[in-house]
Amino acid sequence: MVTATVGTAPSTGASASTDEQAELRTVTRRFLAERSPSGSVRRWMDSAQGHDPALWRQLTGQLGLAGVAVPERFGGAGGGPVELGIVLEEMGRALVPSPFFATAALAGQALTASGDGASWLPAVAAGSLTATLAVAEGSGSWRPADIATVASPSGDGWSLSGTKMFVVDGDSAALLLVVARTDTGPALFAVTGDTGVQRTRLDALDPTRRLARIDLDGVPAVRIGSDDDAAPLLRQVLDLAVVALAAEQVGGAQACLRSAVDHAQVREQFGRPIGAFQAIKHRCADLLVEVEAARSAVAYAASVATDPAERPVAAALAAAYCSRAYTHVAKENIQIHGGVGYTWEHDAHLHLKRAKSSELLFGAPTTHRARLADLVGIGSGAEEDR
Amino acid sequence: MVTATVGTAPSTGASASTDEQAELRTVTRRFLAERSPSGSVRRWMDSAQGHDPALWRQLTGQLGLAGVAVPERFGGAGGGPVELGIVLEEMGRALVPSPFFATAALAGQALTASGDGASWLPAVAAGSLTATLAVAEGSGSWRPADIATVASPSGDGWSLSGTKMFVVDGDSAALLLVVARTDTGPALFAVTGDTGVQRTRLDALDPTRRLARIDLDGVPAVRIGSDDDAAPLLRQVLDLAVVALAAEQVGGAQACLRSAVDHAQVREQFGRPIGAFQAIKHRCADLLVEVEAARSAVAYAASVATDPAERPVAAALAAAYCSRAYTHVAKENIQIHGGVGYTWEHDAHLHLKRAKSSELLFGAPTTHRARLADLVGIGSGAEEDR
Amino acid sequence: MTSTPAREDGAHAGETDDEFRARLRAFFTEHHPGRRPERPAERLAWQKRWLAALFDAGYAGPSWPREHGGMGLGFARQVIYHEEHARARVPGPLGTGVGIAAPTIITHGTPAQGERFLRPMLRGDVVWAQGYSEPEAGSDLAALRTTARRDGDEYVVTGQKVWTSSADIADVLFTLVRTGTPEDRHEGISYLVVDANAPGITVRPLRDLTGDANFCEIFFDEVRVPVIDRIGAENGGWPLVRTSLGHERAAGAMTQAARYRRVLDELVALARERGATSDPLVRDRLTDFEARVRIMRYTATRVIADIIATGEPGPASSTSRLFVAAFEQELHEFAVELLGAHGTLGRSDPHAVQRGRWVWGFLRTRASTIGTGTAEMQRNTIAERILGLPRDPVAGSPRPAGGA
Amino acid sequence: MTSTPAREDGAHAGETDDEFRARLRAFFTEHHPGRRPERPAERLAWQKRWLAALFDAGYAGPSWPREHGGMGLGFARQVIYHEEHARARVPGPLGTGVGIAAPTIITHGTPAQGERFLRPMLRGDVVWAQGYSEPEAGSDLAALRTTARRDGDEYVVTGQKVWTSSADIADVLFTLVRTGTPEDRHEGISYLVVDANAPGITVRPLRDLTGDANFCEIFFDEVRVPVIDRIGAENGGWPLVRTSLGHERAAGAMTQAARYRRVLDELVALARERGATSDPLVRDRLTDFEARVRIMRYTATRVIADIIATGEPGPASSTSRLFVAAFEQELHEFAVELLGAHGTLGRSDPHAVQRGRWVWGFLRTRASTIGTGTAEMQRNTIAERILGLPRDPVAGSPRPAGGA
Repeated sequence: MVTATVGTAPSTGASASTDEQAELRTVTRRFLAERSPSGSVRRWMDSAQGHDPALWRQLTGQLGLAGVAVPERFGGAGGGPVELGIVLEEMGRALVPSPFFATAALAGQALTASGDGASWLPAVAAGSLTATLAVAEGSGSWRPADIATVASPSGDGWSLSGTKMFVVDGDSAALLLVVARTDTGPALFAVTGDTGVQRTRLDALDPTRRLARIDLDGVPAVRIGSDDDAAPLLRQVLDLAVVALAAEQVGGAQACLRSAVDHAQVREQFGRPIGAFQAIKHRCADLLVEVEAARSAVAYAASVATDPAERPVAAALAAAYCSRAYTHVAKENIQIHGGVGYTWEHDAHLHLKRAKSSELLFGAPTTHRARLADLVGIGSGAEEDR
Repeated sequence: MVTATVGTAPSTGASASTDEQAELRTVTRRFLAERSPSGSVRRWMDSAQGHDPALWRQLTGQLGLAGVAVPERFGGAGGGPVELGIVLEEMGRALVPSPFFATAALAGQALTASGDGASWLPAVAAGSLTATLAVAEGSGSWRPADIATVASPSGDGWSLSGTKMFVVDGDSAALLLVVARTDTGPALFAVTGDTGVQRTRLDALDPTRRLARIDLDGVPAVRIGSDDDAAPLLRQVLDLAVVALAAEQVGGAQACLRSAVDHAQVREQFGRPIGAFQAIKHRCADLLVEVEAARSAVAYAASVATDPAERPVAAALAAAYCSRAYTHVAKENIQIHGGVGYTWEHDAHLHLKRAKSSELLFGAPTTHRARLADLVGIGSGAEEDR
Repeated sequence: MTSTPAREDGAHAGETDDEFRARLRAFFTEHHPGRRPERPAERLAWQKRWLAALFDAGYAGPSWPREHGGMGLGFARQVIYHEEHARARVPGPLGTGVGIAAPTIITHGTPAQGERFLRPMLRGDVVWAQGYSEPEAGSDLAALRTTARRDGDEYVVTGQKVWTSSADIADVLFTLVRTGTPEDRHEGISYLVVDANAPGITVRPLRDLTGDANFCEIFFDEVRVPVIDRIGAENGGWPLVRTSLGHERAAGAMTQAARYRRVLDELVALARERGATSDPLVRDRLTDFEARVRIMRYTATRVIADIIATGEPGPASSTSRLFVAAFEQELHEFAVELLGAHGTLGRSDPHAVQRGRWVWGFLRTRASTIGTGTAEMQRNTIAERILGLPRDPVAGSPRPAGGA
Repeated sequence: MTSTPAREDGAHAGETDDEFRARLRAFFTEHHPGRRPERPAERLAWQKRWLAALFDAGYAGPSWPREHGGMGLGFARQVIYHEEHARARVPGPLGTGVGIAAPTIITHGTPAQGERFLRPMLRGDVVWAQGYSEPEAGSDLAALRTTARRDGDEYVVTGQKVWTSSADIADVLFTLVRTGTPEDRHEGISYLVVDANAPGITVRPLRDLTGDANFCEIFFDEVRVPVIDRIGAENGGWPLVRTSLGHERAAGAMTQAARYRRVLDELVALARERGATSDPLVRDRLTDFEARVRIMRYTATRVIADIIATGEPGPASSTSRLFVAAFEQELHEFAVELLGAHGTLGRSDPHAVQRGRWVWGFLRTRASTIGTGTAEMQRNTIAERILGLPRDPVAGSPRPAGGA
């Protein structure tokens, strides 16, 4: 450790991770390794709730993770996208079925970004309120312009009608943040009641993450954020969501590479560990190149996630690159495992399904790439209104 | 050999190569191996003429190859694109600098296709007249619509003015077939004189194939083909040209793979031939997959080259696939050779330059792919007027 | 289509290719067994009825010798047979015996074995399933551990096999077992035919990553197998496994190309339906698949032409498996991407596009580079056998001498 | 940019990072040597003048110890140095001595060797060139054949080296030679410093596939080298070759990322100029390069942050070479395709686009996966050292223990 003998950071934008961050990572990883091993993941993914409520209580209570990125004034730890990314990377590595992503990364970040989350953030930070964000509809698009769900003024508040699809943990989240169109454009709304709300669990490719369809029929709702055009807020929320997801993807990709390497070290064929054969060995090296690049993309995106100028580009880049990387490593992990990797019993397929599903959840990589192109000035402009 | 005991071809479109074709291949390969080894290629590529005139006399005289695809009534062997492809595959394998491609594949096929080649085909078939085809201009485009060279009626014939670029063997070919625009559309013209013709040799990436710029200033010319719209003829000629080139590319790709494998068999590192290491071995296997696919593409394209319905698709496909395959194998050949493959002395770079140059000569692979897309009905239509 | 008189025959001497084709087409049309039943038991009975009818009429086993109930066709006629078979969309053989075990038995079995085993197999009366793979062996097939101890006129077999398809409907298992020591590797392996209902056999469905159970595990616990049911010599089983009948696979390659042609057309239709063909990047990917699916057909054409001309299929018949595997994996993965958010849905969701076939295909095609020899083993084989690169001292491909 | 007081120093105690940066910037600006001369001899003199001025002013060798004339900077200050150096566009060191030989001599040389060799090297008075590669050895560096026979106080060196850059301007060659038997492999190699003008040395330019001669071959014919010019022990040369000074390469990585940023911007400008950015397929490729060139910068940032935080650069500093090599090869190949028919032209043609730089880059970057360790060797190294996969019994990467 030469920390004590070097000077301050040069102007490269490099920011060293703090001791607190390192500690957060260690604690989370250790906790999940112990409390959420593979057997437990499989048991709870098949359960009615879809996750382990006791684990959730520990995560949010003892560890206080639900509030990791919630401002201190709302009872959170006052961290930001970097800290959230650390937790999600570990959750992704362990493939934990949990309301964490929907609650902390989607809803929590949306509430914080809106500047109008005082009513819910304390409960979110405390882990007593699960929440999610509902944007996409039948077409699967996340573009505000494609939203058909309608919000009409009703008494003091609003009334929502429409159908949301692909809502993460939408079957169970207590608080629904819903994007709906008003006369003046799309806006964000909070729904807490059950009246007029019909939740239908979808059969998701990824068994470790619940998706739901939510039909809204004249549902009372509260508008969140100022009355100004909410499009920039929604764009910011989506950027934060994909950066958070990218962190989870990098965790998953690392787990897959680790699994492949572990297997290659012990599995013998022709009298040697298969990892001694260059076909396996070089492929693992190439996967590490990709995983390290993905780590760079997400580390940077998280570190600039509060900078409105840098965030959009870094988020689009991380979303495009990390989702592909995770899927690729997950496929190669199956290939390196051979027959056993093709079985239901081995966890390799759980990662593949998580990877492919995450890749498509907030827009396919091509969508993010097109947005990156537009942002840096080599695009067609077709994605610019996102 | 079970030839004697099997029935006739099933309806798959499969056509077995004939004994004559097998003989043509053997004779050509043997001849070139003896008469045009690497040292000779290098000597003549650096010479003033750019090729070995004695070799040309033997190729065209003794072997009669210039007329391999020329109808018998013009003194040719009466073969077609298949036979031409066999010769070109062998020429490509040996990387022979020769007026053959321009004379037989470009001009010869254009004259034959025009139905109006009686004045020149006997001399082409005899090898006494070298020829080429000039289409592209400053933009490099082969689309008839992009042609600016103008043909104006002049006395009994025509007068051409304009500038042609990237003309294969344009510095030396005795007969120039030039595409120029008339009041009624583009048409094909023959130029044999020197008056008003200025030929400038270009510095070509590929040292084994000469390219030239040709400036035409009121040059007397003869129109070839009927007075009807010449666009279909030009399209056909370009299809025939790319199929011929694809055959040459497959020959080159095979030579590169052979070279890589030969090297991997004898070059030892760490006490073993490098071909025993899977990094090299599996790569060679993958290259063979690609080369075999390219062979299929060109074999089919040559076999249907006289069928106006099948030809365009098969030609576009062969052009797109075979050019990429050749470049890829040429690059990998250098990589497998390591340092020695990076030297000027080794022939690996000659193939890379030939491959890359051939890839771009008649439109980049993306162009051919776009045309394929249009032809099969999944394109934008932008290439359809080609 | 030419009509020169055939110099070899299916069943009718002097018949032309065209006449042969017409006769097949008529038979397939007339006797077509109708729609495939949904329920497994009915489906099995339906397929058995068809196979029996086919056999009884002399239209089964195009490549099999006539003495075993086959048609004894020459190669070109086999191609015609496969074309008409695919065209008619009639069911194929049951189990893996006809394709895999039969060539070995025909080439290496005793006359008595041929007599007992072959006709009932071809007629569909007896269903055969393969037991080669083992969980611990993987690509290193010769590391197998299932042992067969000799006890008088019987072997006593103990061990485990995995990735056996059709084991649930099989009457007979054909297996590789270790009769020598593990150190003997390839030289200590024998080829046994085992009654699937013998005491000591447990068949357990194996759930794969798609969630389906398309394969089984088979456990052998002191299963007694008569020595006369061994094919070939004791410890001489290894060289038998790759026995094939002529160029049967090449003859069926056109069928495969035609199937992928259909799949691609369906994908293009899906893309069009979803408005995705207005995206040039989508069109470019589809064009790439278009080129590859055509090359598949061109390759089949070329291999067939080569066999007809020279008797040899050439290298392309070996490389096409890798070509096809990459194609089908990429095609399905692209299809899922095309679905966008709908690609996150499983098969049973009512919102799933085309009942989830593309997502399922994406999962299933993971096996394309694993099953029946990993892509890595295939590359070894191609590099060593076709290109002549040196064998890895330990991991080189085994070289059993195939029959025919 | 923060301004906490520095706890280590460049030359001035108590100076902040910002003050240090400002001082560097002022020096580089004030003493900038001006335009690079076209003619080789003038260019050499120009560069030597600059290096001497830099050294004399105490601004040479950021990572070198001060006792050898360097600046003795801590890592963060080295990063600042590289940033300002790149920003100022002043010339870098001559030859490969400063980057490659110096760390070995600093770490493993005797005090007398350090005294004799280092300052003149850093000042640019004596140019060093490397002689490791041999035509027969290739990636298997330890198979080298150049022999050094001991004769009293001298070695007698005979053999051939290849791929030596700067050999034409070198005063000194640092080489690996065989002092043991070929069977000793890594254990029979010594590290010698050889006077480039000694009798028996022939330097011959080596023409590479671009047509240029950027490298030389060096022939040694009974060249006598004093034993005191051996670095480290006899037969102990192998472990010395990978010696590095801290994380010097990581400190310079931002510079590399910035260079490729510039190259990509130029490519985008070219595409725009040629109207190609209206093609979505072109835009998609450019976007891919955009993502990768940014990732290069992000990675440099992350590695630097990691070193500052933990003292270790993490795996990304090893993987980035493969990442960069693939990037630069694909970038140039794409650029050539963008040129269309103009991609068929060589550098000297008047119609060549941008004087053929892209075509030349396409050729030159073939070396990116060959030079200084093939991509295959790098994958071996990454797999073994970072991932912990087993060494190939024979082809595993050598494991010399580097200094620092």
